Amino acid sequence: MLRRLVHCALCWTLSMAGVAGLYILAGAEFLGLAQLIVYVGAVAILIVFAILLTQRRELLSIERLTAGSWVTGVAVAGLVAGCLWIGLAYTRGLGGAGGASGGPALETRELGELLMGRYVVAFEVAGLVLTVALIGAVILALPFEQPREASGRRADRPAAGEGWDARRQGGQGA
Amino acid sequence: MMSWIREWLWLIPLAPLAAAGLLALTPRAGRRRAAWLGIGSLSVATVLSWAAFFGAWPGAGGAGREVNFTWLTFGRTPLELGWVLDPLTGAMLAMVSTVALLIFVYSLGDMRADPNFTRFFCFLSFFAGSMLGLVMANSLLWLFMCWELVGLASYLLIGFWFEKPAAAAAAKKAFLVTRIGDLGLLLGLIYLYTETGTLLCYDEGRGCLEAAALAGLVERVSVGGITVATAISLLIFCGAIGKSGQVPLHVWLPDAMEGPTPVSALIHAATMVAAGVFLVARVYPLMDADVAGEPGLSAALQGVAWVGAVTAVMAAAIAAAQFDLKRILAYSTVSQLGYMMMALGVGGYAVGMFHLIAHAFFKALLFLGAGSAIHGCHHERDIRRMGGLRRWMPVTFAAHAVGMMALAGVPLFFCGFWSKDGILHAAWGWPVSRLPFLLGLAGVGLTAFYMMRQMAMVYGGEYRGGQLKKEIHESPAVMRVPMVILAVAVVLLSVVGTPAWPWLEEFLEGREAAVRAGDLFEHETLWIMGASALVMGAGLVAGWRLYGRRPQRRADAPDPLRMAQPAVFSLLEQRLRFDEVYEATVVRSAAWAAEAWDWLEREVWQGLMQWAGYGALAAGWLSRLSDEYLVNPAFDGGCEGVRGCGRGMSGWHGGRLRIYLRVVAAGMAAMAVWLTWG
Amino acid sequence: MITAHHYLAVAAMLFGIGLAGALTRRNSILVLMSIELMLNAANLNLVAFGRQAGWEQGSQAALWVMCAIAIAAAESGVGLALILAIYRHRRSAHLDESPPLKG
Amino acid sequence: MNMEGILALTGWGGLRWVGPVELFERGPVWLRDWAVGWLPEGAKVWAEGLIPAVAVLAVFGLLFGLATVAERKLLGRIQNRPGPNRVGPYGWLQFAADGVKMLTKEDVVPRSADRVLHFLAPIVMLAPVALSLAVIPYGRDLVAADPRCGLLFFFAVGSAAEVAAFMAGWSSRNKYSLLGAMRAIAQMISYELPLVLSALTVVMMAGSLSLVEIVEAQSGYWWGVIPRWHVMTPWGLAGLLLFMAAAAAASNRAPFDLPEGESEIIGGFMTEYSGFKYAIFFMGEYFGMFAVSGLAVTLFLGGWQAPLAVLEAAPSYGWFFLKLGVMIAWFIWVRGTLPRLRVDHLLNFGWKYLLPLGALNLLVAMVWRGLGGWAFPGAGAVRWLACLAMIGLPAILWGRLLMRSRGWGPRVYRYAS
Repeated sequence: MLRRLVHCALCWTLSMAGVAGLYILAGAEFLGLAQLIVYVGAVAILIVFAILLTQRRELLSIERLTAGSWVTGVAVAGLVAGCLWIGLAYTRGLGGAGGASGGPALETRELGELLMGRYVVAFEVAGLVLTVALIGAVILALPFEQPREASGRRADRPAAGEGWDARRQGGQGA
Repeated sequence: MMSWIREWLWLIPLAPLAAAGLLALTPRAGRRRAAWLGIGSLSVATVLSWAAFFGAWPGAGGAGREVNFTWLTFGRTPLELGWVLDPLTGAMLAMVSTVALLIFVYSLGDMRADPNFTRFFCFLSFFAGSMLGLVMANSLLWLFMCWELVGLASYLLIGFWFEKPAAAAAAKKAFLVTRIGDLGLLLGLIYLYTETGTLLCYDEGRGCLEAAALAGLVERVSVGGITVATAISLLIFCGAIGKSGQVPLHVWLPDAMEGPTPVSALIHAATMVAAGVFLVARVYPLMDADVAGEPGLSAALQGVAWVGAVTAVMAAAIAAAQFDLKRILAYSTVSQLGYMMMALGVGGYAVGMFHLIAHAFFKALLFLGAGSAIHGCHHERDIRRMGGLRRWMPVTFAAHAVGMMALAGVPLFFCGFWSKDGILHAAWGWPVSRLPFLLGLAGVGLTAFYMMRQMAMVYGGEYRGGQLKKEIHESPAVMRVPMVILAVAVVLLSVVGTPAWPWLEEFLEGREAAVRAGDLFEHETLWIMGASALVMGAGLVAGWRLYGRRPQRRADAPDPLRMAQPAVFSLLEQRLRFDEVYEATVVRSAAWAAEAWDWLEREVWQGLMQWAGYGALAAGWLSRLSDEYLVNPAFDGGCEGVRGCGRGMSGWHGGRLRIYLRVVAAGMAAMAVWLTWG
Repeated sequence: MITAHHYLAVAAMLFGIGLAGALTRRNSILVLMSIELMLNAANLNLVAFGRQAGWEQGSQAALWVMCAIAIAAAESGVGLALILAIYRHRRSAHLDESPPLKG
Repeated sequence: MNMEGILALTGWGGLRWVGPVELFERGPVWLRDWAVGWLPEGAKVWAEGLIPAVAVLAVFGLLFGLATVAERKLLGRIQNRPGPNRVGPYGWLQFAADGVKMLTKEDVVPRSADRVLHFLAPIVMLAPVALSLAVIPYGRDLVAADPRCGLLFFFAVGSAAEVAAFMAGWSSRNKYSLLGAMRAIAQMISYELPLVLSALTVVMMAGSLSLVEIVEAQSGYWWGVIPRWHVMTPWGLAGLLLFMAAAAAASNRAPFDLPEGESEIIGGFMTEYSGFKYAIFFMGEYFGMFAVSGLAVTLFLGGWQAPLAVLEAAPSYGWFFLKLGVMIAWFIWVRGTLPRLRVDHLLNFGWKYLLPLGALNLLVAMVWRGLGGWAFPGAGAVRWLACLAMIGLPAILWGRLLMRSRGWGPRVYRYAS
């Protein structure tokens, strides 16, 4: 078991790269490289940044698990994985010729035509979601600013999260 | 080589129209930008127009002169628009853009002091762009749209000085009178569309001006025993009558002189009035369809010829008794338009167009000269208060004189002579009647007479205007240069239309021209040339004897002609009382109808509306009641129920993320188990 | 020879690991990482089936993987921003200490 | 032996007379085929991959050494001093001496460092960069690997460098290292976007992600003289400028070398590295520079294509390395000329200037393609100028606007007054 969160994150990155490798092995080169760019290039960096920004020094290592959560968690996960495994074991007809690693590869052009043609709505929606997520993430991660005298425009806007804080305290008081 | 211009022809009207759009957004102070935009865009259009002109050269273009495209689709019916580049369009484009460009440059000087300079150029560009669009139209619908845009632009420009009541009234009059003709045109187009199912002129054999459609139109018979083709032609000709100021709808044209001089020049030379003649020329195959083979025999064209001939001589007579410098020219325009119509009517299609182009140049020149004189005399327009200007304004005088000689038809060196001679020749050959020829000949004499009168009173003799004598000045170079260019063009243009080398006619008919010097000396040609020169000379001499030999000394001295023929003169001075007659009949009856409707509105409809209102109020009251006692309680109850449900459901939520996660996982597990064993 | 079975088996394991992580860990970043693992397991399945169908027929699978990757990127971005925001208030990124979502 | 040709081995067993042009052009390929031919059947597959890899690493290793010396000499020339001139002829062997020094230095690892990551970081830095060199076509048929998504591969493996920077910075347990790593990552991420955007323009116009095909798309000449390189189009020109600006930042080169700004944070994420590990970082950085320069050459400057038809006699890889040399010289020149930016200026420049312009450039490329149908005389010039205006005017105006609104401007140096 890895004790350090950063190691976890890096190993996670490695496993994402491994998944990308599996994609490429399956002939989906474009997908694999996209996975690499997104997960290794962006999400992994986000995660390590989040780790660096949120973990106090003593928390950089992971807490020990309580027995209860350990048992329930692993049990449920094992159950689900086991069910999947069993289902997989009883499935026939997946090892055919199409499954050979030498099969036809994914044509990037075809994928692009699908994205820009029949599924253009899905593509646009994905773009919209990304944009909204970008803006949302920026707004969420903006540092809370106390009202300053210097900038009048900022002062009349309630700082992000202020209302939430107040409500929380009110809830505790009640 | 030049076939690209056919695809890009739309740029020609677009350039001025775009400039107009930009100018509409330009602030008042942007005078320099306005001038640059207006003149620059029109220069682009001019260059392209000349390219189009050469592109329309016989044998230059490839197959297919027209470019059509679908504009709108109603159900399964496509509405197609398009443009065409044939010799007619090419020549008109070159003429309109060139003349308009010179007038634009001229207006730089003429309108220099006007505070609304920017607006003026905006409208001017709009005007020129609309006309260029009209000329290239292949679809009669497009033509009609541009036609109306031209009408709108003329309204805006005639009423440019709308603070002057006379200008506002003139604009309104021009707009309304031409609308009367346009109604006929619109009806004609609708009729044409119902009969042929297309408004495209040329569409590879399917257009409404092509043989297949025309044959159908000639066969069917309309109201009153005339063929459909004739009926449509006459309706379309109504539009031309209105736009080109033919009798009886000519009354707006002289009044249109209230606009700035460049506008008058533009309206009279290049754009507005030419549109009517152009329309007739454009639908000439339809007009002519009735009697195949020999041109000028169909019922429609006979009508055109008679209207033209009457207009030609009547307007010339009126012009002889006017005192407003620009108004004389206006009636002269009406008269010349009559000549063009007459030419078209008697079958001289190419000659009529030649006269249109020639007239555009020399009438523009005359207007610019008149404007220059007016400009120099501090906006004095009454020729009785002018006189002797040749001393102060030599260039204007020379240019004006060239224009005058071209208009009067001084032989050999001026295009007006050749074009008018061609018209007379065509009229002589008309088998229906010789009367138009005689009327035309009379018109020639009258034209020479009133032009001589004008020249003598404006440039000859002594200045009669009073105090302002010292301040009379020649116009600036920016006004002089366009005049000189036009004067040179007027002389040069005479080369391409002589019977010896009728280049323009052959061009319009799509043939290569050849020099046939012998035609010049045919008996008939020589005879008519001699006759017209003789009549013209008589007119000039009469004018000189009455006005030139003993110039008047004072502004309020009576007119020599009035002394000779007081009754005729006063009738002519009052423009044959057309306006008064219209006032007594059309306007009066319209006012009466308006009053009748007013009474109906007040007494009948209002009461009905009031009762309808009460009914609506009652319905509203009922509706409110049902809302308050029926809908609202039901809705509130529903909301309360939903809220209660929500409150109950929210009890399920602990608000702990980890617990949620576990619930999700448990659900997932359950689902996996069910899918595996279930 | 590697068949779709192998892919699906790997995906099942990946999913199990992710699920276990998501259930047992209290650190929100770790939970997020685990969820990403599960998501990737699903994507892996899609890719396996796409290959099984032959990519000419299965390119729609790739399309959905692309969309899923895009959504995952958006999700992780917002998620981490949320963690950051919560951390600023609570000085903690632990789920148990996160603010109750109950209004 | 006559002047027309020499006897050459063309692949395994093939012997024929070839001209010098063909010899130089095909030589490397023949050499590889000949070497592979000796091997048993099972090993051939591996050798076909390994031999180019070794060749690329050898060539670029040597280039790395020469580039360090060249950089120091050029910088010296710019700063009016001689630069290294002791070891070897004109100091050109300085890199060997440096290498020996680096290798023999003690490898210091801080006591509280995360030893594993500290050890792995330089490797993770160098390996992807070296991998990205594999997809660049160095000459006609001279490419180590030609995947169908070559460009994507380049950027995908390049993204591992960010992880490496983080590993180096975090594992050193040194606040300067960590700050340097954060800066480096922020900068790499910010500038990867304009980099990818400008490359995307080329992808869009060439219609392929394969770098080999992109180079082939640039073959031929307009009117027989102007090469059809993308840089000869307005969007290509703008794209190259954007690409080079972003590339300088993405490879942490001056004036964007904030991650190792020695005046502020000692050596950035490399502070705690010494000896051989440091050398590897150094090498990774140079390889990165070579890789983006090579990519710029491939995307915009026609790759290995000759600038004139008559010059096609020279071997194609010669042209490639000539252009690469020009690019490297450009990097060095910029480093010697421009002062280092401030962090906020750097990020502003990337997000507010390069990124919008990159997006606009994409649009301009579309317009360029849309206007391809113009056929009237002078259409080419009009199209060129129109597209140039579309990208050039916004670039100037937007730059001015930013300068004015932010008070950015040419630096004013105030001396003691």
